[in-house]
Amino acid sequence: MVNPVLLIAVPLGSAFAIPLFALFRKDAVKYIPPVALGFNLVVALLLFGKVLENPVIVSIGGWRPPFCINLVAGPAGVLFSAIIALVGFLVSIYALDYIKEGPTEKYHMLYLLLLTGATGVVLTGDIFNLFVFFEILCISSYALVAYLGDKAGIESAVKYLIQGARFKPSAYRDRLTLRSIRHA
Amino acid sequence: MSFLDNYIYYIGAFGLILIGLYTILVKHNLIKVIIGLGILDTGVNLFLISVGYITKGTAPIFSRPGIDPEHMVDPVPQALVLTAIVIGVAILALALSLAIRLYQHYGTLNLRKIREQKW
Amino acid sequence: MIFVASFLVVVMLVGAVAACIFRDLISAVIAAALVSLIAAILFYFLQAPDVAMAEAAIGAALTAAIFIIAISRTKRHEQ
Amino acid sequence: MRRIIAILLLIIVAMGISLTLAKIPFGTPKTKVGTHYIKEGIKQTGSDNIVTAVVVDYRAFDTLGEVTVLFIATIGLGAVLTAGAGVGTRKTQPASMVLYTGCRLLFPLILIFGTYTFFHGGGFQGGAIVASGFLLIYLGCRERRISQRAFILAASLGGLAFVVIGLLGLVFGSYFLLNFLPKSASNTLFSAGVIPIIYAVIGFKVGSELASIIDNLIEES
Repeated sequence: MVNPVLLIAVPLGSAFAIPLFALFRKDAVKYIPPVALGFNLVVALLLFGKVLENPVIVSIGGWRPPFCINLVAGPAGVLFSAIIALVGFLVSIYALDYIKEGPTEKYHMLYLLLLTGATGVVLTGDIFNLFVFFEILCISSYALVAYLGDKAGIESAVKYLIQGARFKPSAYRDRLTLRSIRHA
Repeated sequence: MSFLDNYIYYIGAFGLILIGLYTILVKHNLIKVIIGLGILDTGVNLFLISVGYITKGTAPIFSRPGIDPEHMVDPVPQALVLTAIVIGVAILALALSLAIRLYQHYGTLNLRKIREQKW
Repeated sequence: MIFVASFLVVVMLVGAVAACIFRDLISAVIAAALVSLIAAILFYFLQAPDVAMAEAAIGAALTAAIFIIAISRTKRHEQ
Repeated sequence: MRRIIAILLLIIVAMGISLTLAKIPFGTPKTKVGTHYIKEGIKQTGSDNIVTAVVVDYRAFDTLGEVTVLFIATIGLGAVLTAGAGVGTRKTQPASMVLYTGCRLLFPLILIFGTYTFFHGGGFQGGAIVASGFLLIYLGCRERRISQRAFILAASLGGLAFVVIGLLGLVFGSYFLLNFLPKSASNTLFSAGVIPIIYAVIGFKVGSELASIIDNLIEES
């Protein structure tokens, strides 16, 4: 039984495990993202054959759907998560040799969390959860834009962050509107 | 009195949101803009909590036996706001670190003096 | 009760305006922390003790500390 | 000109918000979901505090996302502040006797109170209280430092524990983040199964992350 929640839990867990791993083998940290994303790719491809017949809906925490968060793995969602895993896998192979400057360990963590956020956005079936994953995606990309700490990067990150944070209230308002619709 | 009863919390939240947005849009100093973001966050949180309130409600905690569940306030907005506060401080800290680096590069925080930041 | 709440809301809005117009950034940060503190009291009035605790600890104390550290590493006065 | 544009924008936003507000009068009864949580929450999760039940049990996946956001902010702040920056340390005056003694006296008390708050209140609040204890140490006794690496390690251990608890739920009951421990009578420490463990993990993680943020910002000042 392949569960779609593995697509989110495994990269997240391996990103959290990177500082622990760096204690023992600091030079081998850069191989964690390709492994995790390769795993994601395999899981997504295994799921794809199954969801073509009927979509897999898993609830998290074991309650009925309006009272908990559920993941909806339809054909489009699984296709997109497979594409994300494939592109992420290729980029992480390229990054093995390319990322040399700066705190590289932090780069690998941020990169894995970015792809976790992207996978969560395509798989989730809950509006507030979508917002949370979108925030994971946004914040890790702000940090990655400013990663090198040079003039252009910092400037662009400031612009990006303020533009992104400005639209937060409208996201909240949409949520409220949805609430009031459900209330009626 | 019923006007105050009904709308005072909404007025407060509304005012905070508008003042925060005004600060973000008009001020030139980056740290001032970030303070505006913080005020905006507080306003949105107050707004969500006051939406969940019911008149003469009690907190959604079964702290003593015999509490009437009918009069408890809505727990869902409280849960969302609890996490939103932590997210708010995370974004503020990241923005402040970017402000510090910007100051190290340009020696100023005035967004009008930095060529790429004008609008 | 409602008068206390109204008074607090008025003080909170004045604090927010003050945070917007002060030229000295440290004063602006203190005003913003006042806004957070009063918001925490209002959360308590609205029967949300968990949120009130979080807002008082994070919004009023830690945020102000982070701002003051950052201001000490940059400029104090807005020009 | 900027001001006029800004005020026009604000008017649009204000109209939007007040249109939403008109649909939700103040003080009206709750939504269906909230009523369900209040009615069934204490039976289904064993937690007296319904907000805790919602945060840690019903919507635990959101909470996992939120602590991930805080982790990202910590890591990103470290990356932004250290990358390519010259490490310069400013001379600091040693703190006065009163401040020094007061900080040393208060720090353990604050830690104990924060840990107490993990179980009676919540992990987020407790974490913030623990972090304010570390802030006090940085104010008073500058020479006592905890290394940045230790904070990051604590934060990542907390996150890993959260994910592992979720995966254990998947193993034992085929649901991610299932409350798989038995629930007993209320008002005992482990009456709510896995909830106090997760909240303690969250508190540990939030505390070390916030302390790491303060440490990073204060580092070169």
